[in-house]
Amino acid sequence: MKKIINDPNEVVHDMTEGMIAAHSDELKQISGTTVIAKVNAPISGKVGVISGGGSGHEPAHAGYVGNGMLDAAVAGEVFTSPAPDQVLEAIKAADGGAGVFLVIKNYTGDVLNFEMAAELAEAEGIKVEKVVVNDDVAVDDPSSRRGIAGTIFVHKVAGAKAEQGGSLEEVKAAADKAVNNMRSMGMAMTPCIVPAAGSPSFQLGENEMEIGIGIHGESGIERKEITAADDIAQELTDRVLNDFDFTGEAAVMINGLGSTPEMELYIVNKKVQSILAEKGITVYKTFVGEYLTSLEMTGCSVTLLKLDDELKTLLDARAQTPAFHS
Amino acid sequence: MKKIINDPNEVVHDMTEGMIAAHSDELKQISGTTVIAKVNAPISGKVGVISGGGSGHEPAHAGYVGNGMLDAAVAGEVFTSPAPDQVLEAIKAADGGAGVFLVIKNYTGDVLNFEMAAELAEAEGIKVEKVVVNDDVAVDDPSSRRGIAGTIFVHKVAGAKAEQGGSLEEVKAAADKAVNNMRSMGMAMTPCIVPAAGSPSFQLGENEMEIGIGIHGESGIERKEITAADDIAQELTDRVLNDFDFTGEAAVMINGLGSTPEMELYIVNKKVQSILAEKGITVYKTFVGEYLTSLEMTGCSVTLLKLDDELKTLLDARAQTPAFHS
Amino acid sequence: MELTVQDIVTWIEKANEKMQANKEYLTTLDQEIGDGDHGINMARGFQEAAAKLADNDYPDAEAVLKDTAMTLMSKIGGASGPLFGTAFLKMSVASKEAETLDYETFKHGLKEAVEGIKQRGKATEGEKTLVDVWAKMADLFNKETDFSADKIADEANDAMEQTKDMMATKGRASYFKERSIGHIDPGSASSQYIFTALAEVIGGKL
Amino acid sequence: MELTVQDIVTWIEKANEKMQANKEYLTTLDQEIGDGDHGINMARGFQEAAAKLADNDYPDAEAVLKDTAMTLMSKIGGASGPLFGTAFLKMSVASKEAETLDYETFKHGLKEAVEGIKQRGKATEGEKTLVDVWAKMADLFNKETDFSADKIADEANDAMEQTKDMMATKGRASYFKERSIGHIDPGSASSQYIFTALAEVIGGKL
Ligand SMILES: Nc1ncnc2c1ncn2[C@@H]1O[C@H](COP(=O)(O)OP(=O)(O)O)[C@@H](O)[C@H]1O
Ligand SMILES: Nc1ncnc2c1ncn2[C@@H]1O[C@H](COP(=O)(O)OP(=O)(O)O)[C@@H](O)[C@H]1O
Ligand SMILES: [Mg+2]
Ligand SMILES: [Mg+2]
Ligand SMILES: [Mg+2]
Ligand SMILES: [Mg+2]
Repeated sequence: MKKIINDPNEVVHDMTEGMIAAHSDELKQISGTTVIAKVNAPISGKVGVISGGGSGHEPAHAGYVGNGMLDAAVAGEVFTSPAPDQVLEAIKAADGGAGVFLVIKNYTGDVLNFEMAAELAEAEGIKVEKVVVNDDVAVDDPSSRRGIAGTIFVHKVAGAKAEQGGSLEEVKAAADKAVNNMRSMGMAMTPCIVPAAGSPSFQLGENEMEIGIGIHGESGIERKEITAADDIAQELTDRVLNDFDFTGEAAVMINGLGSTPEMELYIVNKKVQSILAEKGITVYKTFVGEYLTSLEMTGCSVTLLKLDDELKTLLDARAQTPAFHS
Repeated sequence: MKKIINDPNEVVHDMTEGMIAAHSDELKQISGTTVIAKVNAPISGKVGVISGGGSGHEPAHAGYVGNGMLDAAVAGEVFTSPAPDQVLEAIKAADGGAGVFLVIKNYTGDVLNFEMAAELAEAEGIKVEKVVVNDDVAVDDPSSRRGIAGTIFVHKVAGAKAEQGGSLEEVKAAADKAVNNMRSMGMAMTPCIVPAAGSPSFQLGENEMEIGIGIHGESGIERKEITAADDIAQELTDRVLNDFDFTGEAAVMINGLGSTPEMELYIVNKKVQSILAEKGITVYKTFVGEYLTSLEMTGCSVTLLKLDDELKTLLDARAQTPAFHS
Repeated sequence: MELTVQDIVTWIEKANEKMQANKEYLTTLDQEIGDGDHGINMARGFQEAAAKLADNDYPDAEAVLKDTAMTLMSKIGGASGPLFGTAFLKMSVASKEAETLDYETFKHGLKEAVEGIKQRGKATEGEKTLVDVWAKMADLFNKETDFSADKIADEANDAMEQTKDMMATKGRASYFKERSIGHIDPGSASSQYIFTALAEVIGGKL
Repeated sequence: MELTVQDIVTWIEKANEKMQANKEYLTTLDQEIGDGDHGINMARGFQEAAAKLADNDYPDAEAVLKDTAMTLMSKIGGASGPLFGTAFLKMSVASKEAETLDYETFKHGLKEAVEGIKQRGKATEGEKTLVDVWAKMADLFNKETDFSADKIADEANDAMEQTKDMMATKGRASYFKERSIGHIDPGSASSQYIFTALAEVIGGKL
């Protein structure tokens, strides 16, 4: 296991400290928790927006804490949803009296822990609303679809709406709209190693890749021989387009899973853009980079978000976070 | 070779097109070249700032083209300096009449090709100045030291000075100051594969790492058993501190070489910050991320830049590029 | 036959020993049809729970079960954390200030625990989750008239083994669809250790 | 004995064949003490140069050498591109409109090429660079009174082999310090192919 770490059981703790040390002008850690909040959170009268989940997906989610996006992010152990008490701390850190909005990725663990935290918060008199992101079309049943890279678009949309003074209901409406108009599909070529486990969670042959894999290495649709970037881009984009009608304007995200060089992400983007142009879909904005990773997994995902005027405005609105600027 | 590419000989071409497709509102390609310039370059009366080098170091260098940093970047083949004619095109694309400043990394190839281009540009009546970045203390002789991650600080400083209306000489003075006050040191745990070569350029044992390695896998100081992140951070930081007196204020960069998860970079940062605090060095600003990579190499580098008031102002000045915002 | 506060503490201690000893095995199970953290999660959660119980004195079963529940809930994380937490919380509530747990109270608590898990996880029997072990155990206690160590251990093991042939329809393993068949469900395996630990406590008292 | 325009075109064609055939070998040499692109660079540069020459008619040696120089300069890249470009550019300039290259003109051109390489690369003999092959070849031509195919090939090969025992003090290989010893310098190996190709052209004419 070639990792630059100290104690494998302390990676989240060490990372959090290192992150605060790097961004002490923008971020603060809620003491005794794994919650990272905006240095000036909570902001009185503004809806708080929080997200979180297992660690190992950096820069998600603490990298998106900042003006115009998240007020707080809560981190669990690697690939492990944070417990309700931690999520509750994030809710409290973000609560400026106008309620708190939860962006949850659709995994049993995340849903259970965030829901329990929401119940606890409500019991303490905090208004809570949520959206469950399920953009991964690799899973057939929409209710079981995982939340993957598109989650970052939801952070952006919800965060911008809250920043503009939107009410909890308005923030929820905007986030719901983003989730409903968004689809993603990913693939991987190599696995990753959970530090405390010490061995890869799955194996792929020297010439194999897996289409539709999840961000923790959960099973995909098909394991097959590695093909050219254009074919991979075609397959991912087709799956996304076949699931939803994107006619009109869209935002595109080409997300790297950890070890795939930016060069390759741009190569994928070239093909994705040409496919979309052919289909008459107008690309309003493109995001290429590592937005939601899976430790050192090799691979990428393609996300499309269909835009209307409101979503365009929210996407363009100013955001200043360690990992996202606009 | 697990890469998401099409023709291994076309990776730079494909990447460039994909990059322009993603950032057409900010960047343009100078047709028939591998030069990417700011969409509104050249800017009349402003000193143009350019950089470049072999590809495979993304987001360097085209990711730093934008307001407040580079006016143009020129890309060679993977790990291969661009030829003089290409560099000349970048100079021309950046020339707004006030001269062009070249940020060159200290490799024979880069120096030769950029120098020849400078001669050609001067023959065409363009004023040219340059700085050769040599921040890598892994090499003993300062004149042979390689340019590594610190190069991004030089882009920032030179770019900001030019944006503020600095003359060619003033831009050079600021860049020289940054180079003279900056040191870096890196390490790697796994090699990378040049697409057209198809095999890794060196091998490291399952428990081995190399301290002081270059960004193309050129030899380091010592090959040894992998140690804890804290030890690695200590060793890199010590080498940097032993080479230059950083007493005072400094900017820090923890740069990932490609496959090292952001989590691990922050773990390294935690230790680096505590070492600097012990030594009484005040950290003014910290940058953690993938700024100058080496394809999918695993590893990181630590860069320190000693700051005075001018450098602080230049570092803080507004910059808007695909890969750097401030 | 009843469980004292000390019995419950011993139960959690023994469960913890099993989680530590089988941490890698549980993680391997989760690597096969999940994300490879279940052993790590359970080892961390039970370690903390055992330590917490060792550090405190408890007046009654309700209190010791509640601390167990809260610690598991906050230290396991993932999908299983809230579920194991809920299970022990329901047992705690069901034992309302009872100083010791008699058979009827425990049986009732276990039934409540299963209801709680099912409700929280929106899962039922046969979906290849820890529900399959907990529900079987509640059934067993319901049918019997007293604690029987061997039966508990055997039945827990059987229940776990039966998840092998199931296709997962809940949790991370459900993404594997048919390919989830042939693997033991990690949460059922860790649940089995919890009940084997219970059997040992009871066996020691018989 | 002299080289016609066609001879020079054949020279570059033959050099290109060798670069293509030994692309992987040259890259392997560069992986050992460099960054693993030299074979790729040379194969690309000579491919383009040969194609360029095949597509055009040239009035004289100066013109064909100049196009060779400019193509190598712009297509090889890296450290070696400007150096090989400079070498052919100097030969072009030295042959000032000569329709064919006689012995004296070529000898002079080669001397100028070596000077140009050294100046550009700030390197001298013994630094384990392509200078070591080019300088040896200039010496050979200087001592001899006519072209000799076998001697050219042998000497080029010797010069290349001698770089093996040198410690690099210029270019990327210099980072390896003592560890650069024992490896042939990639740029010297590709230079050797250039001179072997020249020897074949000359041999074919004898
Ligand atoms: N909806 C559910 N209802 C009941 N049990 C579940 C459910 N989803 C998952 N589980 C249980 O949780 C176990 C996985 O736990 P763990 O690995 O700790 O969490 P995660 O899946 O979040 O990584 C599964 O083996 C299964 O027994
Ligand atoms: N300063 C120099 N002077 C002469 N030749 C040099 C110099 N530096 C490098 N070389 C030659 O260039 C060769 C490497 O070329 P290449 O691999 O194409 O470029 P790069 O080193 O930029 O990757 C070396 O083997 C050596 O012969
Ligand atoms: Mg998990
Ligand atoms: Mg090179
Ligand atoms: Mg798991
Ligand atoms: Mg090379």
